[in-house]
Amino acid sequence: MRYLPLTPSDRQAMLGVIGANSIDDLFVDVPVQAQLDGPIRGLPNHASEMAVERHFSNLARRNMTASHNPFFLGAGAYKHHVPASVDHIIQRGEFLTAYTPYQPEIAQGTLQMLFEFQTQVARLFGCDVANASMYDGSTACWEAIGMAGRITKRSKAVLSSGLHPHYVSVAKTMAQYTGDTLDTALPELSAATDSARLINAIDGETSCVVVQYPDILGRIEDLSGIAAKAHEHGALLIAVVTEPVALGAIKAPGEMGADIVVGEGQSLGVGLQFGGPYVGLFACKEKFVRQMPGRLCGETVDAEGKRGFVLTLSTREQHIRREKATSNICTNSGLCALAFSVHLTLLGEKGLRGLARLNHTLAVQAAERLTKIPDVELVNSSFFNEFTLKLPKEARPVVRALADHKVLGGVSLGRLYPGADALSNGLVVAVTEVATSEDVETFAAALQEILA
Amino acid sequence: MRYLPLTPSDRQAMLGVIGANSIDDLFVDVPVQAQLDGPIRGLPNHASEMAVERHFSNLARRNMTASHNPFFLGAGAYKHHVPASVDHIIQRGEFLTAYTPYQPEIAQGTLQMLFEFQTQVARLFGCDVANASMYDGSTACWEAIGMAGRITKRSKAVLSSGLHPHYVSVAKTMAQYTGDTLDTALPELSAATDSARLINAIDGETSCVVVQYPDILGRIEDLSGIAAKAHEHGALLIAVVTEPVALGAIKAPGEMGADIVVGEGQSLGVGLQFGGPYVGLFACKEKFVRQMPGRLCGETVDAEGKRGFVLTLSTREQHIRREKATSNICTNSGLCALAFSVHLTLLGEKGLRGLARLNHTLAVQAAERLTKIPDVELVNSSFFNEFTLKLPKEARPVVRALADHKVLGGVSLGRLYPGADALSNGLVVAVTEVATSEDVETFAAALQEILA
Amino acid sequence: MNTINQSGWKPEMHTASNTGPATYTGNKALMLEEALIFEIGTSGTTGVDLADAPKVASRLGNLERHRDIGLPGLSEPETVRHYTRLSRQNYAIDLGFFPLGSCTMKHNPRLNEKVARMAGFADIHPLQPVETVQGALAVIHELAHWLITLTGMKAVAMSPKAGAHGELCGILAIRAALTARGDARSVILCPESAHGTNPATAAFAGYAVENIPATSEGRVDLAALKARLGPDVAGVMITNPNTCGLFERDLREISDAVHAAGGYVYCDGANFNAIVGRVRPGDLGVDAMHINLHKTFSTPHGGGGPGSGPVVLSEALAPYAPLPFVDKDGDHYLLVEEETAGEHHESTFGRMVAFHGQMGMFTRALSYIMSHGADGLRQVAEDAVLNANYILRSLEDVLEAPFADSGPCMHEALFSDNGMAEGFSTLDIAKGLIDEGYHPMTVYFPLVVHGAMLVEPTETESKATLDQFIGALRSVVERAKVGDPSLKSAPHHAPRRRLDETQAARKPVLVWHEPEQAVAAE
Amino acid sequence: MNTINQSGWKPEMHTASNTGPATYTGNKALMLEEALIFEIGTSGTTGVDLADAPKVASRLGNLERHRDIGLPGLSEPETVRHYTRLSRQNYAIDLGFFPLGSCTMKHNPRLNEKVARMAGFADIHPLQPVETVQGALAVIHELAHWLITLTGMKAVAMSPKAGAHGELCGILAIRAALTARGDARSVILCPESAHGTNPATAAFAGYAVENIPATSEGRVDLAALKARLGPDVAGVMITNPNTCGLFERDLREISDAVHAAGGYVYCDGANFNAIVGRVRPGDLGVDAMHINLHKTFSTPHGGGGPGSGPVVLSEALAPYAPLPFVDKDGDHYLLVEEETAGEHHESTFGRMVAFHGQMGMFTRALSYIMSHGADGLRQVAEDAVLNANYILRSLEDVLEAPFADSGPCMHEALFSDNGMAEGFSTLDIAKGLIDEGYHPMTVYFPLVVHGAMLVEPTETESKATLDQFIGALRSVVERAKVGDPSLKSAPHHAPRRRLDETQAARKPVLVWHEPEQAVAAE
Ligand SMILES: Cc1ncc(COP(=O)(O)O)c(C=O)c1O
Ligand SMILES: Cc1ncc(COP(=O)(O)O)c(C=O)c1O
Repeated sequence: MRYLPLTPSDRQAMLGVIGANSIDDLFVDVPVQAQLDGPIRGLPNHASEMAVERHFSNLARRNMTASHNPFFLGAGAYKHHVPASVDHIIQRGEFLTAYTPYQPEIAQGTLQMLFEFQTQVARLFGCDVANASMYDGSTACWEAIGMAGRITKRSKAVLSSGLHPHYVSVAKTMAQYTGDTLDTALPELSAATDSARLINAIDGETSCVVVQYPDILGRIEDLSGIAAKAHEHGALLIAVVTEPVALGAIKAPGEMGADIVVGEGQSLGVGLQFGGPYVGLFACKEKFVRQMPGRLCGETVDAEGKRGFVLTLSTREQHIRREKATSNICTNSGLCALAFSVHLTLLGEKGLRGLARLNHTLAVQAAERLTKIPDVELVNSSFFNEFTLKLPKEARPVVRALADHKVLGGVSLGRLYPGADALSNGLVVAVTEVATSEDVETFAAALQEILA
Repeated sequence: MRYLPLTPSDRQAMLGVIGANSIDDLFVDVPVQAQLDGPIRGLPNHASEMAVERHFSNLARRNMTASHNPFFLGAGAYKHHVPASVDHIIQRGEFLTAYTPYQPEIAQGTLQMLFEFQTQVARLFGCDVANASMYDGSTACWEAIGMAGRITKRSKAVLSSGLHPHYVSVAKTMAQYTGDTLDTALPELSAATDSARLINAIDGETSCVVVQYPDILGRIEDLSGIAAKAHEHGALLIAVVTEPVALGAIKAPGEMGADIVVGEGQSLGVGLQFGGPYVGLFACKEKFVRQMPGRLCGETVDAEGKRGFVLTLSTREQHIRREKATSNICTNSGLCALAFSVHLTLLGEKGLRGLARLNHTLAVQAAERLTKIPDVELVNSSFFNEFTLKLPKEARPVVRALADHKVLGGVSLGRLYPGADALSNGLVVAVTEVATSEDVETFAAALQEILA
Repeated sequence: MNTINQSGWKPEMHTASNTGPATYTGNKALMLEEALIFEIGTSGTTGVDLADAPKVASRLGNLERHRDIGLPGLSEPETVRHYTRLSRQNYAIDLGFFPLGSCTMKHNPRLNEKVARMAGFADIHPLQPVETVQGALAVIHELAHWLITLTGMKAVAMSPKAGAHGELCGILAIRAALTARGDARSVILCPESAHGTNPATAAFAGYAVENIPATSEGRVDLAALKARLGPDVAGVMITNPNTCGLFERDLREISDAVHAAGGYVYCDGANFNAIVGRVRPGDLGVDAMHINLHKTFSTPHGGGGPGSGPVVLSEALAPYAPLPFVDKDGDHYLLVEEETAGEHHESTFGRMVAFHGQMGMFTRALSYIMSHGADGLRQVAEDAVLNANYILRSLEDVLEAPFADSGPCMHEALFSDNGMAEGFSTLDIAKGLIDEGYHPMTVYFPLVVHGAMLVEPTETESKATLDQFIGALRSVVERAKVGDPSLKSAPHHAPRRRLDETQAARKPVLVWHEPEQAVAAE
Repeated sequence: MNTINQSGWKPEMHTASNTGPATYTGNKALMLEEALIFEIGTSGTTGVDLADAPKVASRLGNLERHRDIGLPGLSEPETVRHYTRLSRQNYAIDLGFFPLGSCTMKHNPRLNEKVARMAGFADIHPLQPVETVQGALAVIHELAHWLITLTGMKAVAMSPKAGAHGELCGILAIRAALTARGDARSVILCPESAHGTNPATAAFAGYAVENIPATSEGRVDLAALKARLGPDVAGVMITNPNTCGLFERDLREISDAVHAAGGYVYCDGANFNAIVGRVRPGDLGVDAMHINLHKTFSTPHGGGGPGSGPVVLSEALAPYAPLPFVDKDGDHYLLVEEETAGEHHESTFGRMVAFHGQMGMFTRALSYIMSHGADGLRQVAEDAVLNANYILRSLEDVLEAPFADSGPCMHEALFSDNGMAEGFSTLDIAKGLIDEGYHPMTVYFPLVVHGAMLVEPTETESKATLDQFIGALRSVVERAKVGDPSLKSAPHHAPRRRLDETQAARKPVLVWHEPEQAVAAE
């Protein structure tokens, strides 16, 4: 077997040193009834690299890819062009095959990268500090709700109806067990968000308000009013960003008063990958740092006085604090954080702002083109690179029909909110720099044909 | 421009240090008439990474690939499965973006690899020593003829009719200028080679005999008789190996008396790449080492007595010896040599022999299957993984028709020997481990249909 | 023993090495210092070219950004160099032996990286119509089949994102099962030697955590455990093989007792590598177990993730598995999400993540599993255990091995630092190993052993590597025993000397700040 | 100047660095010793799994191999580690500044690596029917169009495999043109400062090589050259910009004179990077020039190749271009090989390689060229020249720059080692730079300058990198001027100290041999 270096004679010699007659001697502590007498039946034996690769390329060919078809899906995961150098860097064995940096003297590469990542995330979100990553946006979101509970010692969270429905589901699942109560609502197919509802719901019991920015329908609104009301009642504002590229064009949530800003980092560096691995972003005000979940990398000096980096404040974490930890998270999303950070370093201020401008422009043009189709209406008054169309019929079958036309034409609200009839004609369309004008034309033509 | 780090203000500051007003001041030595006044007209300006990548993927899609179709081409370039780790290793920046190892203290990685490569090649070919690579098999072949001329101080080379016709062309091209005479012939569509012709042609004027093993039709023959006759007349035997995998199953040319063994290393590690870059292999007897072309890596020690490696015997080379050098070669094929060496290290003795066995077996089975087609005959009595079929009609159009059936079905002798009518029904078929039995079936069915 | 190192020359222990002068740049030949992107980049530089954006009327709802973000950009050459230099300050499996106990740092095959990057997997959106992602769903389904079969369980929840997330999934399933039968229990039992994620998870899910006592041989104290069981105990969390590297002989009996008392058995499967193909946890009465695909099934650890923690479930817990999951109907793969769950799976405890879990890890793990096959995986366990026992028995004369008499170890060998010179401890040994070219073993875990050193070699190491490591560790331990002061200040050859962790925690600097302007020109 | 290095701490020049003890393994933390595959592998180990070969009757003509080849195998984990460790003993552009004059070590974009690996290019056979490789032929044709247009020439031969091979192509074309007109000339003129491949090539093609004198300012002596021209001179080989880093101002006049005398002008285009987009060699009367795609157009140098050396040709030489080449007929690409050449191209001088040249380099180079475009390429030349002049002018106060008064330099700055302390020379400066974290410049070339140091920064280096390098070189030169003995024994921090090249050449050991059996147990 190509991955196993021991030769039969090595094994024999080693058993000799151990003083065992056979490998079975080393498994004596396994009760006899539980010992398997040979390879598990019904499963194939080892396969050559070529055979395995073929199996996968046959399966891969059964999927319709974002790069070979006009593509307009978003709703929490975005396709952007990732420079080839990003993938090159994350494949360096020294990054790819390292563990969590427990021995800082020989992990400065990972540690410095995390320090840079934390700084980038904090600046992008307009916060003081950020951690070294969470699993993804949805788990970052519920960790933020939990953290707000710890800080405020309250248990009522008010969730915007514009929060991604899967994030809401995750929060609801957790709330079943943590005793939090969640105030939630379904969105409406309108340009207005439910910020009035949120502001009304905030009271002295409220631990936090959770608002997505831009929201699930692509709408953008100023969070300052919500922040003010929350702060007035001692509650926290948690902002959720599922498309960080937007922050190259619009204000950072931190600027508008958010206390904790979490997000999904997938859209920079990471790629679509059918939903994972992604990278949860987590930032907050400095004063809350000791309540943060997850790893933190900090600056220090070595015995010669040279600057260096270490994991720090680990008294918050499970391996030190055990049942009193701020989270149970251990392995997080280090390599995706690296990909995010490399992509953002390549972009820089100038590139991110240019990319955001380009996305917005293309989205505006696409919205104009698609609403030329009879009976197709634009729901949004504001948006970044994603907007919601109201179709004259149920959107979910339309999306399937578009796929038959080889167009991946957005996410139907029927998929996101099954059973919510009022939403079922809604289609969320994302337009990034990868969409050419021919792609938009193909999409529009197919949509028009399907709707006719 | 993403690859250019200087900012406009850097440029200004640097011009200041230099004492120039503008960049044009640095080009004052260019005669005014030859100065271009701006970007060359008629050429596009810079393009984003995404745009460039799209351009190439559109072009790539216009090619029919070896991995997605039944594939049976050989004739000097072979498709083998290359383990993914080979490509990973050659993409390490430290190998990929290093120069020739002129500063050995910081190039031990490349140097040790070359030393290992030289040893592997020498052993595979049954020779004492090998160099650090040539451009490809064809240039290695003519460099060997030139070397034989220098050693024997004679100028008549006898070339087997089984030598790859492109290698013959290259040698003929060079012979026009070096004053060598070449005794060549066309092959015949028969199981017998022209070794009798070769043995007859050797005389006291002969510098060398050049024999390909296995030859262009896939035939294998014992070289000892030719070696004996050559040595008797003070001539050298040069063996040419275009499919090194064969040497996992058959005797090494060195074992049979070859003085110089050259070859094409493409089939291990390198891949098809439409013909290049490939890697020329070059090995010989120890006594000829000072007449060898190309770089040589040798063992030595450092100032602390530690083993290390350096480029050596450079007094043979152009940068020292200039017009008296053994060759003009400078840049060679280092990274392909690395790929070759890594692949061979992964295989090892056991793997190479197993791979050779598998290739031979599959070829024997394919030959049996294909000769079941009416009027299709096997030319060879011996072969390794490649054999020649005699079709009932001209093979070249058959190959094109096979491509229309999505089968890449071998190389016609009409393509290799245009105008040689006696050969035009010949089809050279290579069968490696990548050919499945379904592939062979598809090929056989299509061939039968086309011939019907 | 007179081991010479592999490169053919014999190092002379008493010659001081390389004492070259300090350099102008601070670099040392190939070991290069590298500043932060904030120190070398500028906001006007970019390593990305973009098509021009045509002018359109903005629809940004008057929220245009005016303030600078403060993101430095680097050109592509600077970027590649920055990260290449950083990478070279890391140790990694690709470089050498990385025997971090409990972490299963095995070789990461590059085939798996290639497979995961096929456009058909890497470039599909999680919300595409299921008809357009049949191949991806097939991968998830095939991997699920392997995991279920290898563990002898009933079902598997694929969406958890790492081991700890898997633990949470399992505990939530237990809680859902109890809730379903109207049985509100409040306690989870857990051994002191457990990984920190176990108690943290139980607490996160709303349980009180209580300790399970251990026997002197390093295993769960069956009698004490039985005595503690009762109507308040929701379940136990047991690690098997446990974090002392031992197989929990009594697990079947523990399971039976827990079940009899109305509780459930969670097994931490982080150490599954030691038994894969030789033992099926289902045969031991386990109700839920996470599998760290980034350990047993070799998806790369990436300097701290991403991982993937599918949870296999018993018949009793399967109905509570989270959404979404993949099902198969004839030749067609389905994705069971909220809308369809009603019919198929009404008792689900909910959703753990936005999408379908770590697809990029599923492809890698399945590629690894298919490459090994049933026979190869069994060999994996055997070689992993053989390597660990070889280390244990080769070093027990110089290092105290507290459970050396408890039977063979499984995948890892545990030592303590008893017997070192005054003032010398595990930390010094670890730092000494760094100079020798190794990543140290796991240190100070499990907590039950003084100065624990937990050495997990894995099956992808050769005997020659183990022999050299044994020699090196022996030499470092000897220095610790005689109190060699140079060991106290190790590492000497790494990019940094020992780092001041206290200072880091006292006044945390977690992000970069522009340095204060220098007071005047120097 | 008080440059502090970029990492924010100021190195103290007078503290000795890191003097840690030698290690048991010989490793130094991340700098790992690695033995040869022959020392660590075995003939029974393999890192490749193969399908079983069914038994068939052998058809090997009784030539079955019986003797062992002697090839060691390594498992995949050992293989990856072996080469990873080796790689870490190399310097490379990805690590830092690599100002090797005449070699144009610029950034190698990873986009190009990705493009070259697309199956449509990487996985096609050179002898496939042309209908099945239209996209590949399009790449060759597009690249050819760029090269012809950028140089202002008539045609391009794409098949040469590197610069020296391109030189041969050009000289053979000259010889073919002369032969075609029945004019047997015997001499090629070539400056002493030329790269060794120039005279070697001319000799290989059967010419006698004679020297062209240079002026004191480092350029071709026009008058002397003119005086030498005559009916025996087949042509001249001129490098422009030349290897002293200067533009050959008189090239147009030289060309006219050579043409008038019936000869041809070969231009060594290795240094085209300095003028691409600003000057077209065709406008200077050049008849043939090779372009090192692995220099100007950034295909990676790979530790010694592969390269690619297309040769652009003037109207006069185009008819003699070698086979095969790509042509276009409407939308259809043709491959002109031996069989079809008759009609189209009867005067070809023949064939230089088995197939069509370095396809894998063509894709990379075209990707690079398209990325830059006409505007970007012009900027490349300007920035490359700017960087070189910045180095020249920043160091001419400490290093003798023999041609500093000959006008601005082009892509590279040339210094001599005059003025160092007794016994100190270019070699010591080079080795000192290694410790500082740089790859040294080209040394002792061109031959016309004493202890030449040829510094080519290229355009992909930032000003900060140049500033640090200037500071470091200044510091090393100062040590060479005062005769610092620690410089004489540099490098101190590299994987090896200075290597004994004399011993290597005296009794060459070019392959590994099993060591003699040790006489007895120690
Ligand atoms: C025994 C044990 N349990 C649980 C975990 C947690 O797994 P993860 O890091 O994947 O969340 C670990 C990992 O370090 C472990 O070693
Ligand atoms: C000036 C000059 N000419 C020719 C060459 C030879 O080019 P290659 O190495 O590609 O054969 C070189 C390369 O080093 C060079 O610098």
